[in-house]
Amino acid sequence: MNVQSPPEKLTARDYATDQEVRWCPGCGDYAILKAVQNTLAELQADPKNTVFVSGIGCAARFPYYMETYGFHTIHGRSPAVATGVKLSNPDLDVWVVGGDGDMLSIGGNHTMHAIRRNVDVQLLLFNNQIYGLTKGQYSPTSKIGTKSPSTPLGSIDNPVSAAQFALGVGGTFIARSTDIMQKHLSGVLKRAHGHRGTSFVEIFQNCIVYNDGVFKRFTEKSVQAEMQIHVEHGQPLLFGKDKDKGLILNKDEMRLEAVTLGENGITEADIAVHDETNRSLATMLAQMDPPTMPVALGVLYCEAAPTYEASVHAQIDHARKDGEGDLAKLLHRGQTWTVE
Amino acid sequence: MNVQSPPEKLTARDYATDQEVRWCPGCGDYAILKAVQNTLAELQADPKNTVFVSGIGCAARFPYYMETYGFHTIHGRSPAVATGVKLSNPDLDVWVVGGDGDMLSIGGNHTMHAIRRNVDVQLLLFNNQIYGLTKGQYSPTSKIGTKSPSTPLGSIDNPVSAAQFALGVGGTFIARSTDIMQKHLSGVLKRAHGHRGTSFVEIFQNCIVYNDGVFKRFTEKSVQAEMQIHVEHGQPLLFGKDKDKGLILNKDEMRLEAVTLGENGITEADIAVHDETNRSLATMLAQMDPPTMPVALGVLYCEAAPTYEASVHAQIDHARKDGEGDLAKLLHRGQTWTVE
Amino acid sequence: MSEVAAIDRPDENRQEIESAVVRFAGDSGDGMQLTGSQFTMTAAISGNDLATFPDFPAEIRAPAGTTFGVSAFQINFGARKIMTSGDQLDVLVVMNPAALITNLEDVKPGGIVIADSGAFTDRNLAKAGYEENPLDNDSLEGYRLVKIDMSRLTVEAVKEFGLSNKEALRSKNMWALGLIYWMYGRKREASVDWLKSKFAKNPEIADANIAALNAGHAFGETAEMPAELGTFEVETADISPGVYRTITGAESVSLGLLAGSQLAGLNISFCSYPITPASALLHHLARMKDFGVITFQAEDEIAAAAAALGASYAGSLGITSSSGPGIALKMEAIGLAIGTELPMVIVNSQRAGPSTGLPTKTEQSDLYQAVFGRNADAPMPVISVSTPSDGYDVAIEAIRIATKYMTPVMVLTDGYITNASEPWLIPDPSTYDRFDVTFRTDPENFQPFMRDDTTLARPWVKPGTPEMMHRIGGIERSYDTGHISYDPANHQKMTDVRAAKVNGIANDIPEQEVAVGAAGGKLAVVGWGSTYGPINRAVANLRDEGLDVSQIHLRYIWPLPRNLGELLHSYDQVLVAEMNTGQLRTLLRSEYLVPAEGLNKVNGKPFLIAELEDAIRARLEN
Amino acid sequence: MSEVAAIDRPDENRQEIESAVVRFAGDSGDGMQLTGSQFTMTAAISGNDLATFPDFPAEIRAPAGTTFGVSAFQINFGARKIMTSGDQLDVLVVMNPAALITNLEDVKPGGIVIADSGAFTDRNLAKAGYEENPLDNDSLEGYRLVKIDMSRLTVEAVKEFGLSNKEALRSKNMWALGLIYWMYGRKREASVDWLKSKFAKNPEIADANIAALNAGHAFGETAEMPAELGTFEVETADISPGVYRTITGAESVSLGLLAGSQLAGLNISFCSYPITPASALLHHLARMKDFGVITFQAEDEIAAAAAALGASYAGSLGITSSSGPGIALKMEAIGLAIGTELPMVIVNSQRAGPSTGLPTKTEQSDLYQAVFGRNADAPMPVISVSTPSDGYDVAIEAIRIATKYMTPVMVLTDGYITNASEPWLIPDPSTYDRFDVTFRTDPENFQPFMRDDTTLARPWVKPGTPEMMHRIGGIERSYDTGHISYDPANHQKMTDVRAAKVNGIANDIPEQEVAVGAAGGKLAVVGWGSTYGPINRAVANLRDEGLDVSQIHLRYIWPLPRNLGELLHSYDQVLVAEMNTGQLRTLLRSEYLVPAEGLNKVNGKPFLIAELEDAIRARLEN
Ligand SMILES: Cc1ncc(C[n+]2csc(CCOP(=O)(O)OP(=O)(O)O)c2C)c(N)n1
Ligand SMILES: Cc1ncc(C[n+]2csc(CCOP(=O)(O)OP(=O)(O)O)c2C)c(N)n1
Ligand code: SF4
Ligand code: SF4
Ligand SMILES: [Mg+2]
Ligand SMILES: [Mg+2]
Repeated sequence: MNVQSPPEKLTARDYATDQEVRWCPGCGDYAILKAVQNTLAELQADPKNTVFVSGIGCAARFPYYMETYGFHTIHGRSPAVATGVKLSNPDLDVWVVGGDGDMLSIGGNHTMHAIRRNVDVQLLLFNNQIYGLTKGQYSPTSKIGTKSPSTPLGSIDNPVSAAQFALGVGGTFIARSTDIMQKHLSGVLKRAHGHRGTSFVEIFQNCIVYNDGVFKRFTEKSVQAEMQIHVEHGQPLLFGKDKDKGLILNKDEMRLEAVTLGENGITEADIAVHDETNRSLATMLAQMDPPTMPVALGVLYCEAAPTYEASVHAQIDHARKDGEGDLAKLLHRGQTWTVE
Repeated sequence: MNVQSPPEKLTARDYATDQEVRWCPGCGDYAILKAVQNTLAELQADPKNTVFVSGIGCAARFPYYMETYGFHTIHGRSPAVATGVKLSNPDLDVWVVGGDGDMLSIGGNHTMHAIRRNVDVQLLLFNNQIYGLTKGQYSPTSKIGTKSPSTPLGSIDNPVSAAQFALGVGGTFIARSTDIMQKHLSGVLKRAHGHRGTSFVEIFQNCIVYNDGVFKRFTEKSVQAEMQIHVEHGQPLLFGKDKDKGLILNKDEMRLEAVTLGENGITEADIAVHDETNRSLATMLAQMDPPTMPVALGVLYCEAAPTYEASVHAQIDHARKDGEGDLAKLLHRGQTWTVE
Repeated sequence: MSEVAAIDRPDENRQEIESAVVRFAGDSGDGMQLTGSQFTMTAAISGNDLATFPDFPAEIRAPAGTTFGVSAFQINFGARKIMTSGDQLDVLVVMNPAALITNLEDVKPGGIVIADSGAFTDRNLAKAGYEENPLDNDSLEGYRLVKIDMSRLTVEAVKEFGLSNKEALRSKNMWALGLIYWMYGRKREASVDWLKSKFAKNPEIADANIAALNAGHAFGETAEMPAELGTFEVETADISPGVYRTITGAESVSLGLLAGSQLAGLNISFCSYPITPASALLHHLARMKDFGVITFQAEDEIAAAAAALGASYAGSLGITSSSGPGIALKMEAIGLAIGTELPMVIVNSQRAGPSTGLPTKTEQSDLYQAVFGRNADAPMPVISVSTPSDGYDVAIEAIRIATKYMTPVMVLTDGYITNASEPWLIPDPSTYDRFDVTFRTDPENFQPFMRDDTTLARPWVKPGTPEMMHRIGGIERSYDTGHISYDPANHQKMTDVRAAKVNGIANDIPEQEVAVGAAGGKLAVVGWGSTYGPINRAVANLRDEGLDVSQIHLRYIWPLPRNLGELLHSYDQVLVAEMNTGQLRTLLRSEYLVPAEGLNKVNGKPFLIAELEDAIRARLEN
Repeated sequence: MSEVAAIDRPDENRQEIESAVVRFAGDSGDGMQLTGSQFTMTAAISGNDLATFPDFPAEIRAPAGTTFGVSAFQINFGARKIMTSGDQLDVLVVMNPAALITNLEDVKPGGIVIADSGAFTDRNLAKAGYEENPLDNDSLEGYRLVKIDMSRLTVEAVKEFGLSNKEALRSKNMWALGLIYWMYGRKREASVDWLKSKFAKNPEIADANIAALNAGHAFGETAEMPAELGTFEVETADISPGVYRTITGAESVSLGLLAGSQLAGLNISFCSYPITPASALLHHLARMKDFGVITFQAEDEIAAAAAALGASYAGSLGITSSSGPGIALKMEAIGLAIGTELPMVIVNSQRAGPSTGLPTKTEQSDLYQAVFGRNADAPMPVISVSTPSDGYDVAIEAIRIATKYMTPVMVLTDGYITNASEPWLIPDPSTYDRFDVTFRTDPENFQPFMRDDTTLARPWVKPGTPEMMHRIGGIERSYDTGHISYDPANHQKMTDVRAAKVNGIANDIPEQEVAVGAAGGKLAVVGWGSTYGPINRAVANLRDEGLDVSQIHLRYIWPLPRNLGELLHSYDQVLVAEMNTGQLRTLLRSEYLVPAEGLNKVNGKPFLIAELEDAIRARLEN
């Protein structure tokens, strides 16, 4: 237990517990932990009002390493637990952490409903496209052909796209980053924190033991520039080492296409501009995948909308506007009679 | 039990059981039942190879009324049960029937995973935007403000859009119709039946007791033409009584817009053409809602893709290509030793 | 009046009876529930004790006239303490053939059957499955049949209000009510007032109904009633003075949860997923927003339980509720509550199973699930509701135990109690002992799993409290610190302390009392939950006859009261009467090695007093 | 060789011992599991009986050198029947300080501890939490400590293969193995062959490992071993002739499921969701595609159970599997299987709980959940696995019961058995009695819930069968027709017949035998599941000493064998030894009113023989 009173300005370290971090050496989770701690320090988040809720999985061990309040719950149910936390105390700043199995397999339904209700939490999905903790079975995000102990001949199910799923169920904030991009990730986390409602952040995370290199196609240094597009609201959708590539909307086929500036008479004016309030655009961006298209990272979608717990409490406040209920009166409501 | 041998040509009646139909008088489910029975007759579907699987709810009583095989399971789990049926016997023609509570609330996760795996079943979602069987609580598709026994001051959660959800999780066939449009519905059901993979059909269904008239804004005779657009692959997206309205793609805002032919110089050439293989277009169509836009009915999306059970059995066939496994051999696999 | 023989019967000739059982039965559209509750209210105001039981059709709105669309309401009222809604009917009022065919078997031999002959049309007869009209052949010979064309008489009575025939017929339930009021010499005022306020916006409807009510009453009073039909007098019962209301089990549990949370000084977060018959709790609590009650309709049962637990974690009282199959779905989350030692209340409104079973029928078959139905050694207190009004105190007690011992508590109620009602002496909330929760705020020497010496409860800390940040979870926790611990000895210690904590609650609950009879003797009939009423009456009746039988009725199922073993061993025989195949019996036999036998019934209906009497007699006469 | 005193010990002086317990412990990266299984195989080939137990760290890959990254493998081998992996260690081999600190307490007083002194660096000592080097102070005084710089010796031994230092060190497990081979006079051939085939693609790695193995062996043989270290001879055990393999519980259950499905003439649809320790079944069965086995990794546990049930409905055998918390999530679907009376097998690999508990530790605490853990009266047969190889026959029996009685059957195994292994006399599948399923195809008089007179099972009809279309579901079904029925009497009848069907299985299973000892006497020790080995040995030992104690070990948990009550009552005392807080005890007390007491242990580890002996003695000596 950490009982010293916090210093004036908190540093990333102040958000770390004294518990030994127990991920595999080289696991992408370490970098995410660091980014989260850095982000909280940048935000000067108040540890006592911060709660990390998680399910079960390697990713879900996260709360033990954060010197905040933490609840390591059961597999798949963290969005539901977090909903209860927020309903009960909307002032808490709640982060929900889980893996692709936790949040999209067993917990897919709770993730969906938390998102659709727009409960004001940050949902961080550590997507390593594998079940780490249970020793390497494929997950609902694993690509087809993934060989794993449960799919020795390769998996055959279509993976689900976390971002498309979140968009499809009405998410108000959908963003993406990777474990190894500290600065980008921290920027995304800050945006997520600022958003009122469910901020869904998919973090591509390398599981060095069971799925090493699965995101190489866009995370490796040599391909990063060509295989990632960092979207920013109001900015043209440019990418490439020299920002010489971009996305245009092919109107007839209603698809985004990757083009090179200067080729075929394409100028920057043709390049689509990112509008993070446009769900259709976000959906198209979320669909892109290497090698034909770069992966879209950053805030794909963000829309202001009332949060669930605020509406719940507004109804309660409304019901109480003429004063708090009186139990004795309630007991007497309806027809009564007196026996003398 | 119906034990007569089927006549040469089956009629809709041959698909009806002797069980008394027990929905409320005037319930939209009756019309759907009729449409399904008509469709099966048109398809001359073989009753013995046809299986109706359902969860729990008013809608889910469906199997009892179909003279086919039927399994009325538990609340929310019908897509999972149906997956098991198809894995075990891919030759069966499986229809899954459920309500919005059954398939999108408690069963949301199973619906999602059946769809993403592309299990070859027809999933019929009877969306009445209410929990009928449990006497009228709001459902995940109820519009905000729905007053119900559990939301006496009106519901506050954002509803989920069934079609957008199905698109977001990678559905290969997404279509919509209404209970009262027998012909349209039957056409959609035939397309669904023809599709290999999960055919997700959302049927807007009126619950006359708990949610009467909730779809009036586009089902009422007087507004049908203006508030519905019946999409067809390869056809321009026209609607209106005189087919004088249409949808165009506003490229800069990446949104569909409703326009009137002849106004502002719009001609039929400007009107977008429906391409049911385009997920982005389907997503935009699925987002439209009266009064600003008409509701899109028909096959919004259809894409050919391998079915789950076919891939599973292909792996098994592959594994058996050099002959069926031999248990005695398997028992001796690995290191053995002999005690004399 | 061709259908009834003309006999004048002055009011003074009323036959005095101690109690009566009346059932109104008709189509779902006939308003039988309203009729029944009006009769209930009037009986209550007249000073009778009473118990009621509504019986809804399983279908939402079955086609008119069908047997599966029959809705009924039964009331037992009397000049003595009423313990059940009655074994057999003295009077059955049927509004159509379907109601007759489905309810007749419950009428006592020679009982009165009043039928709306106007509704016995060929079509309705066919729908009910009658080949001929039972009012016209001798099939009802064993009963005192009174056929009245209530349909026609109602239409006539309300003619002046210009309603359509269909609208007019809607008042025929009030006509019937008026007639029964006359039979039992009841005043109409309360119902007239009620009709006026209910139809305040449609005064012509109010007037029509009042006219029908009066017409039915007048028919009895002035017209010629058959000799077979009597007029009765049911004296006032000996009832403690005070202000009363009727209350159903769903109401009492809801109000008790609210009251308990106030006594604990907590807000409620009630998280649930609809299911029959549990939904009623959600509906009631959803209307208590002015008390700050949060209700959350979750996406499914485990989400509801998980959200309730999250709410408790955050410092309010998480409550979740469901019926059998839904409770099964919550168990993993309940296990987490047990492991993390957070308070939580789970209300299980039991219904007939297995699987979906009979959603609208009652049963007591979730005792196993409550006590044993989880993975691993996961002890949890379980308490049960015995009567419709008892839910109030039981809910308060559940909250007391949950918060004092930092544990989930399961409350077992059932479909019968949920819907049944009885008069309730409205308590004064200010007379209840408070048990305010103290959240720990002192960081000095704080450890999240440090225990109170007496209760063995760990401290409850609200997130948001300065300098108390800590982590908890479902993996085994180290004694005191709560950190993840794989230490073998620690797991043993934690398993033992979890058991000791729950077992220790036995020292904080009352010793088991004998409900009727004495400690020791020939036979104890042991029950729990909604069997209280019939067992009580049966045992009392037979003791009156001189048989040596006592009633022991349990509120606390786990842990069991500390004196229960000794008490049970003081009888020669122990008979456990349950609406299941013997679940409490298993517990008692295993805990106390007492050779308890079972009287078990699982047909979706409460015990009849007569069934119990027979079983007791059989045991005492052998 | 400065670290060891030089003493020449000719081979002939080997000390004959009846059995020995050796544990290899090191970092997860040190290859302890491989080392252990090689030693196992060689012991088996040498004709010893044996039992092994691997102990993995909970973390996937903990940082090197930490206590929570320690991986161990224990083997008990002997010239007599071996019943457990051993209470205490004769020899502990530790590859680093963390392995020493976490394993030392299991070494018997005066036992041998062999440590790789080269790994006791300051850094590693600090990581393990040592303040000083325990090899250098007197903290290990009570043991026979042998410190050898295996690291350095290994690097030297493999120098010629040009490996990096890190690569070279990977062979140090083989060096240690070579030394232990020498201690017990074991041949190296089998391991040499195995290394060659395992590293066929990297011959230099194979050669380096072989060189290390030989070097360790040579070190013992030719170099100067300390006086404290002995050389031993463990004679061959008296073992039935035949072809053997080692088998873990996960393997035996998987193979048994396959064998059982073949005996029933069915295909398997194995539907599961990963969870430790149950996942191993999924992994094994996923490799049986050439047998037509379908494996389905569902999105969660209830989906897995529902899919299995769907598969059974469609005419193959649906099987689902999980561990405690995952089983809880399946219960509603299992209830549907009970209600619709479809066959299904549920394998529960129990682990320590409640909630997430200790996923990698064993426990027997799901008996309550298996027998009682569902809503309503929902009886289901439950059978249990007693040893690592027993799973084969138990799985076959589960399929026989499920298909013959049209019922789900739960198989209870546990984390210990799942991972532990023992030698197995490989059976000839063709010698097993077949129990082919007959699907009903005759429409004549067909009703889906018409029952077989003897078994009370309903017919199984494959969709696709002509003229047999019908509907089933979870709402109560009418006796025979299976249509939805709300009839009270029908629900009673169906509840009774469901119970009668399951109870009737007692007539189709063997009477309970006494495993060791005689029917009747002073004390019976009753167990079930993985406690078989230690109870067996403890009881046998004490009978040898002349104590009047017998062992009764149950395979069938529900229904219980028909003679069990009588058998238990034939003893003065009954002691139920379980790795839970007394779950079978509850069942036996309630069923037979036998005053059974409990010997309970929940620290995630199997019983020690000595613990049992002490408990038995305490009861017989009082
Ligand atoms: C109810 C339940 N089912 C299954 C498990 C086993 N389990 C633990 S974590 C996990 C999945 C881990 O994958 P993911 O969520 O992607 O997290 P990662 O380990 O990859 O970070 C599973 C199946 C469990 N603990 N509880
Ligand atoms: C496990 C479980 N939870 C809850 C219920 C209660 N229940 C039955 S149907 C239903 C929802 C009905 O709504 P929907 O699925 O939309 O079907 P509808 O009746 O509207 O056709 C609910 C909550 C149940 N039977 N089982
Ligand atoms: S298994 Fe994978 S995800 Fe889990 S800690 Fe190790 S590297 Fe990270
Ligand atoms: S409640 Fe609604 S959905 Fe259910 S049967 Fe009645 S009208 Fe149809
Ligand atoms: Mg993962
Ligand atoms: Mg609905």
